[in-house]
Amino acid sequence: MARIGVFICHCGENISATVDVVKVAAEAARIPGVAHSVEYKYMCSDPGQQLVKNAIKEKNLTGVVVAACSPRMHEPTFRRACAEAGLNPFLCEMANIREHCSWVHEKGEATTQKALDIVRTLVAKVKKNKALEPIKVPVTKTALVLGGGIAGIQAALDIANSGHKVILVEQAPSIGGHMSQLSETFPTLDCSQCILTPRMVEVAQHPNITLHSYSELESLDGFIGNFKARIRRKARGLDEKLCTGCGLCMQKCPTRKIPSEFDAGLGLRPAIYVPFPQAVPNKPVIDREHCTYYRTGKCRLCEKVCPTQAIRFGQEDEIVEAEVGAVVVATGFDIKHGDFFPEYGYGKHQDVIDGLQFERLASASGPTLGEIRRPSDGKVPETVVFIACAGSRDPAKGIEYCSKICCMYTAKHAMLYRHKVHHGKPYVFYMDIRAGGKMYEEFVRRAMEEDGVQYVRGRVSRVYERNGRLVVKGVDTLLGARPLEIEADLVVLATAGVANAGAEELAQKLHVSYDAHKFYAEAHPKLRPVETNTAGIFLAGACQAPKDIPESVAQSTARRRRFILPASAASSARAPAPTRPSRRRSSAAATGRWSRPWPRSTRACARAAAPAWPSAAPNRSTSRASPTRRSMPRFWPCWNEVNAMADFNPKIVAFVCNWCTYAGADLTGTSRMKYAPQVSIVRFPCTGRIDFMLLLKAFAGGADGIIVSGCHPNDCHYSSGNFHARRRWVVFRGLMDFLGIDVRRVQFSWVSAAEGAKWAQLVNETTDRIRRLGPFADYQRLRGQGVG
Amino acid sequence: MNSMEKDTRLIGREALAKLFAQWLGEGRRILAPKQSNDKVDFAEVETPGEVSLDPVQTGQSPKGALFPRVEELFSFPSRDGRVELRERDLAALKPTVVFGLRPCDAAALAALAAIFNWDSADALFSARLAALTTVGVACNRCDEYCFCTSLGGGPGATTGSDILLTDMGGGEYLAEVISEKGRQAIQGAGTLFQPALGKDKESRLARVEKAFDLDKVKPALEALFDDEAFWVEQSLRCLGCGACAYVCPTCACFDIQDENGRRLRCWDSCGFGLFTLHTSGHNPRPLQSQRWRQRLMHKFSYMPERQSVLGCVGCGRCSRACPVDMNILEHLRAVAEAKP
Amino acid sequence: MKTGFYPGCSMKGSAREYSESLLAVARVLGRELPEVPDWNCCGATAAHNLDHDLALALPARILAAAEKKGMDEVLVPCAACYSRLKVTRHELLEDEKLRQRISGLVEADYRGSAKVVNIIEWLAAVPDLEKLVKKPFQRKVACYYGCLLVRPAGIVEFDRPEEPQSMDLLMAKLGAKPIDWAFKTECCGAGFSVSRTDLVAKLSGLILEDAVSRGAEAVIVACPMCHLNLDLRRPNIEKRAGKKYDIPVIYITQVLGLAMGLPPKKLGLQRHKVAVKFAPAESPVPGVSAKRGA
Amino acid sequence: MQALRSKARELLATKTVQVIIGYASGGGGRARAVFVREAAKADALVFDDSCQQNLAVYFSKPEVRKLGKAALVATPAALRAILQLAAENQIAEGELLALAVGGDDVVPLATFAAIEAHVAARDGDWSAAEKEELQKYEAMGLEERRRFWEEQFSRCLKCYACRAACPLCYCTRCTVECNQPQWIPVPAHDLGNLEWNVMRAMHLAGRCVDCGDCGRACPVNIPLHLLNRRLIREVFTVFGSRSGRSAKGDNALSTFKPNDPEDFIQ
Repeated sequence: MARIGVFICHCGENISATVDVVKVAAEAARIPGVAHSVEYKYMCSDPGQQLVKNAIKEKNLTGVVVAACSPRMHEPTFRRACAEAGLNPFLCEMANIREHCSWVHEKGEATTQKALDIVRTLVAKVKKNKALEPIKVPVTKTALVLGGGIAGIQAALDIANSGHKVILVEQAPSIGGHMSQLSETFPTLDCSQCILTPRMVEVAQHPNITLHSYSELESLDGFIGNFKARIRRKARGLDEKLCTGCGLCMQKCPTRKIPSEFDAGLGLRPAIYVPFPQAVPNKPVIDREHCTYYRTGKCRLCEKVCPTQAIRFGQEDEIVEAEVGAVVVATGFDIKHGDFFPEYGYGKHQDVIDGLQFERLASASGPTLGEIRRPSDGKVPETVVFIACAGSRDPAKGIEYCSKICCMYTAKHAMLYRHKVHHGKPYVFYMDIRAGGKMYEEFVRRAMEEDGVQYVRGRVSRVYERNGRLVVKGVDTLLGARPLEIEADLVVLATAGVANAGAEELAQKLHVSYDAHKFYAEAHPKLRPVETNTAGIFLAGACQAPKDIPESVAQSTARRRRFILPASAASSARAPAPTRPSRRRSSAAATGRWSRPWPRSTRACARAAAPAWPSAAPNRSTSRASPTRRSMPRFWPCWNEVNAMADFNPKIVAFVCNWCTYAGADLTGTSRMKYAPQVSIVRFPCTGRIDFMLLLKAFAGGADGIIVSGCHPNDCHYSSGNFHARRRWVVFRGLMDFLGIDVRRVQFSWVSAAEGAKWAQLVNETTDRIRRLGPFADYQRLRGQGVG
Repeated sequence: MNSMEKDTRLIGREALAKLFAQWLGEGRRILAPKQSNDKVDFAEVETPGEVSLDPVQTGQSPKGALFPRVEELFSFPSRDGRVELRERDLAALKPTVVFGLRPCDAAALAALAAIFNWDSADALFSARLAALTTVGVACNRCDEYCFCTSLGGGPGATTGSDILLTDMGGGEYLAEVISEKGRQAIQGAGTLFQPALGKDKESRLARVEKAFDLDKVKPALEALFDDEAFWVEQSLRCLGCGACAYVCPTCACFDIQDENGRRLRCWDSCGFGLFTLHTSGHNPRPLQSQRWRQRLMHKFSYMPERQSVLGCVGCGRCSRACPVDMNILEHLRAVAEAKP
Repeated sequence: MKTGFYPGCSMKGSAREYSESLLAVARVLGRELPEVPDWNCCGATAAHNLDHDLALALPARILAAAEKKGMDEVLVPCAACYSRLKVTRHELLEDEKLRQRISGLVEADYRGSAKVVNIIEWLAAVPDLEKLVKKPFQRKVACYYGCLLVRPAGIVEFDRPEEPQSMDLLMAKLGAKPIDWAFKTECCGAGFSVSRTDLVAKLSGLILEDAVSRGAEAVIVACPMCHLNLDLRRPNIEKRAGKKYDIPVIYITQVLGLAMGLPPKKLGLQRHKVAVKFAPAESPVPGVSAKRGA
Repeated sequence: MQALRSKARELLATKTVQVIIGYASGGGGRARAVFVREAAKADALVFDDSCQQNLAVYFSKPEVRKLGKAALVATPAALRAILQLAAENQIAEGELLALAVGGDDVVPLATFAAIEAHVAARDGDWSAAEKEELQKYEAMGLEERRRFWEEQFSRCLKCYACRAACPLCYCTRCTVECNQPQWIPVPAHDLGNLEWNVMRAMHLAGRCVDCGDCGRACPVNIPLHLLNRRLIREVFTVFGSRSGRSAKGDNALSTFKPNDPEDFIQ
């Protein structure tokens, strides 16, 4: 006989303000199998956890339901507490009555009833839960670091110095990233390359680090401790072992007028090149798009001059396979380019440049050797206008966030300009100064007070060229909001920091989630800021959000600790999260096809309709019976009573995937958006696991409408579960319609973790639609019909 | 019965309609062969006009009147953790007249009762049986699947019927009132009947030839039990569905299921592979050939031995329903003639 | 596709030539432009400064009338009218309660099926417009969009609000060379057209100065207000600037008409304050005197 | 028929195969499956319009497999079933010989490639009558259709003849037999019958080879093949694939395309 303990949390007033927690606790005590039911102000606090622990021991509990916040928040907390009290942690479940109830519904009886329903559901689930043991997974003690910028370099060195192997993959010909392009760094104004290049060399020489520059991740399969990476080493056009890096080829290359990526387009480079003199590795690549030989079939000058005969024109991309235990994603960021600011003439006037271009102008290794000269005519600019927040914090441009680094680097730019052009007049247009950080505010003050940088609080409406000068039209909001026109020689835009162009594609290869701006999402913004939702994949640096150097470095070092913990053990422990019912397990799962040829595998046809579990599922663990399926029947009886109420309040069941829609619904709660309380959320690992039969079960159990929602295409945590689900839905809808079931009763949707508003809208719209369709009595009547 | 005189009368079609009305008036429901879509099966009727006696046999047997496809044995609703046990209200079972069942189907009632009341009486079954009156109709036609005569029955046999009607042509039925229940069913309806005046049903009955010697079947089966090759050969085309068992008037295998606080008894079939699957995973009858053997053995060996009644009445329904044309008559012939 | 035409007050008065040229061009294009039945004032600019309900009710009545007539879209050549109709449509469709209230006020139900299009959208949707060009308009032109055609971006959802291109593309189709200039969407001062003519002179003067300094031979407009300020207020502009500008200001439809080879008079070119000197020589445009004569 | 018999005699005499799975005359004008193992008994074989059963179903019967390598008298539907079973790794190349029948001719098809070619050459659309049958139900209103199926399913006995007769229902343990928890109700009540029939249709979606044996096998005459037909059309029109045409490749529902239609997804 089950002895379940139910612990209802007030969450201060977060829950108790809208849910009658005392009543929920009292009602929960009457649920069959519940041996103990209490409420408490802060269940996650020490005394709260102690309540749980004491009850487990005193009441001899066989299961625990904590009705509080989302399991994505505190499930680990309470499971740990249960384990400490001697209860198997997997016999503890969270009833999400905060994000999915108290925060999204108005105060009232319906909300309290819903909280009670959620508790009931989880009690039913816990009763069926089995004690599970963590799964031991042998660990490959090698880390894969993607991205060779400062964050990747730091992560690689930290892990390598701890005695583990590292594979560092950088897509550019050299590591170094954006930091290698910088002139000086704030707030100390020390030389960026001086602090970076020694670390680059250290990477190249470290015995534990294998560097693949000019390479990209092709695919990643497997799971924590046991990833298999395929890395594409793009053809450099030369034999790296033979090349000494003498540079003769670069000197002789006849195609020399190619805009240099390293100099942000301000300098030129030949077709065979290293991005910059201190490049690591110091081996050139042939730019096949511009190389005369590849374009015309003639030239091969580099081949002739190469003293070691290292040039290989016919070289092809090479795929390297590697087994790794963990992955650090440090792919960095980009800044907004192109015709994003037509009003500022960016991309039209040569003398309207972005921050990175200014870095190259100010850099001693840059195209002007550190002299500030404007691109159009090489003159030293007398007046320079810096425009902060070019794109950032601008919803009209689609970028609501603050790019964080611009206030500081703009102050630095203005300062550097004054240091180099003493009579120059720098202006900075800004919205606010955000200089939170050690010595940051002081740094900005110095720019204003010591270096005479004119700070103008206001936005620039337009930059246009007149008589060879740039007219900056803006407004000074502090001096009576007067329109202001400044004639400048150079305009520097602190354009918004954005995710890399390939960020989305890479996220899909890695099965990590990302936000609306394609920045990678952390497992928890506060408590697990360096991990992704996919175990064994960590984040570092600005691929997560714009970050400055100290922050990137600090985070990279943190990552090392996260990595070393599992890596130092012979095996890592994985939560035995049930993802597939045991009977579906067969050799078929590994191949996506069923075993051949005789005897027949079990339930092969069921797998055809609920297809083979994706083999690449990173979180796949050994099988356990599906808990959601088991908890279904006990869920329904309470509904029928509610259904009998005079006003028709449709009962809606939402089957959602854990990774996207459940998190999206959490966000709805966190954002305090309201929606109809008639919906009950059932969490699944993936839409690919939502058997069509569950939908019928829900109808039979009293549901009037159903929502099925998961990750958008390409975003599936298991790579293709939603694609498979989508096909089944098409077929299922066809069948439902043919059987005379109104397909409008089932709403399919994609709601990502970032779409809290969409979730609320989806629930409200579906509720309205089902209300119009009325109760699904035709179906509910079938229950019990046909028994003699 | 012995002390009773043979009670034979005549009843016309219109009078039959009045009899139906009387039964309904007495609170009985009437189940009779009724055309629905392309099938004739037992269903509730109110007038003889709805009854279809054209086919040799109904698709399904009338056993559902005593042993429904799914029936509730008792229920155990729970509330606030307390479970209440509710017996089935046997008094609420509606008195039923099964009209138009063939003599073979009527004979099958004895086989069903023998199983349900074998070691202990099944209360629900017995209550249904007590409330049941059977008004049989003798066969004036038969088909190639019929073999009642080989099993001791016949197209005009009265066993199991409370009243047996024989269509004498011209809208007139010869009615033999066989049992006390039959007498009660026509109580107060004496004016609806006319004297039989020595009319004899025999000329109206179908000719069902004897196909094999029943006495040989049981010993032959027992001798063949271990002859695997024989059974494999016999059942090669059998696909192991439950159609034969579900249309059979005597098959009584059932499964027990608990569902939403109700204990349900539902039909099952020994032809299914899972029928004998043990919890351990062992299956004593893993092959279809063994299950086919079981089907014949049970009907022609075990039941005569244990319940002193044959488990088959020769209605031929299983042969008609079989998707792969397994013909039980052929198989019995083969058994009777086999030389092990 | 049934297109209705909402002229508004300007097209019937100060901007007659805009209307004339539009209808002349539409005839060549074979497009019928029936007026929205029983149309009323769009409310610009007074209503939305004073009464929000009135500002929505006036355009709502127009839109409801168009919808009732089965019009799929309403062509609104005047940029101010366009703005009012477009904003009203947006607000009503965003807020069902508001829509019902306003529908009640005007006793006509607008459900949103009649859309609002401006002149550029309408012309851009004409397939193979360049094939109708008989006399390419080979001039350097400054396309002036003004403030209302492309703003507010979230509501009109038409072209880029800061650096619009649609009129430039249209001009290029007609053979013109649109210049790159900085005043495409700068204010002409229309809000002060009556109260502070000095400001109009200053702001419109800056526009002309930039266009002229970049070699434009004509300013192309799609708004009667813009035209009024840049053309009719030319003496004020010249007085304030202390210099003469003879750059003409031409409606987009007039340019199209000229390119199609329509006679200038049919396009109302004679009604301009500033003469269009390069109009076809065979029918000289009288300029000032003609305007007065009209 | 003579060609078939002489081919069968030859195959058995030369020991190319050990058994011919074919049709013989049965009761009531019906044909029945026969398993001919001696050349002398080949005259039992018949082929005419009454031979409708999809004999490929016998490939999943252990007793039949034990007889040795088989030649199968194969209707077009049976050929499709063989290909589908091959695609699902249930039959290996060379394990059987198909004797494609039609008219008086018999065409031995030894390889999957040969079967694929044979099927492709004769593949066609449904007949007008078949289309009409489906359209008749689709033309009904939603409520009328619901009532139609409710009545049909209320007669279902759960005898699983539809499953037994289906060549693609070869699982050793069907979902209905998974009982911890009981997923599909065992009792043949209305809800249990609906869920069973929905499950059967869904599990055959993208796999059904359209032989119609499920409907023919039903002892209470439920037109079960219509459910499969409806989904065959759905799978073909939406995903462009038809089962039973190739011995390789994934079923429509065990694969996907990233750009599959999703206009119904909000």
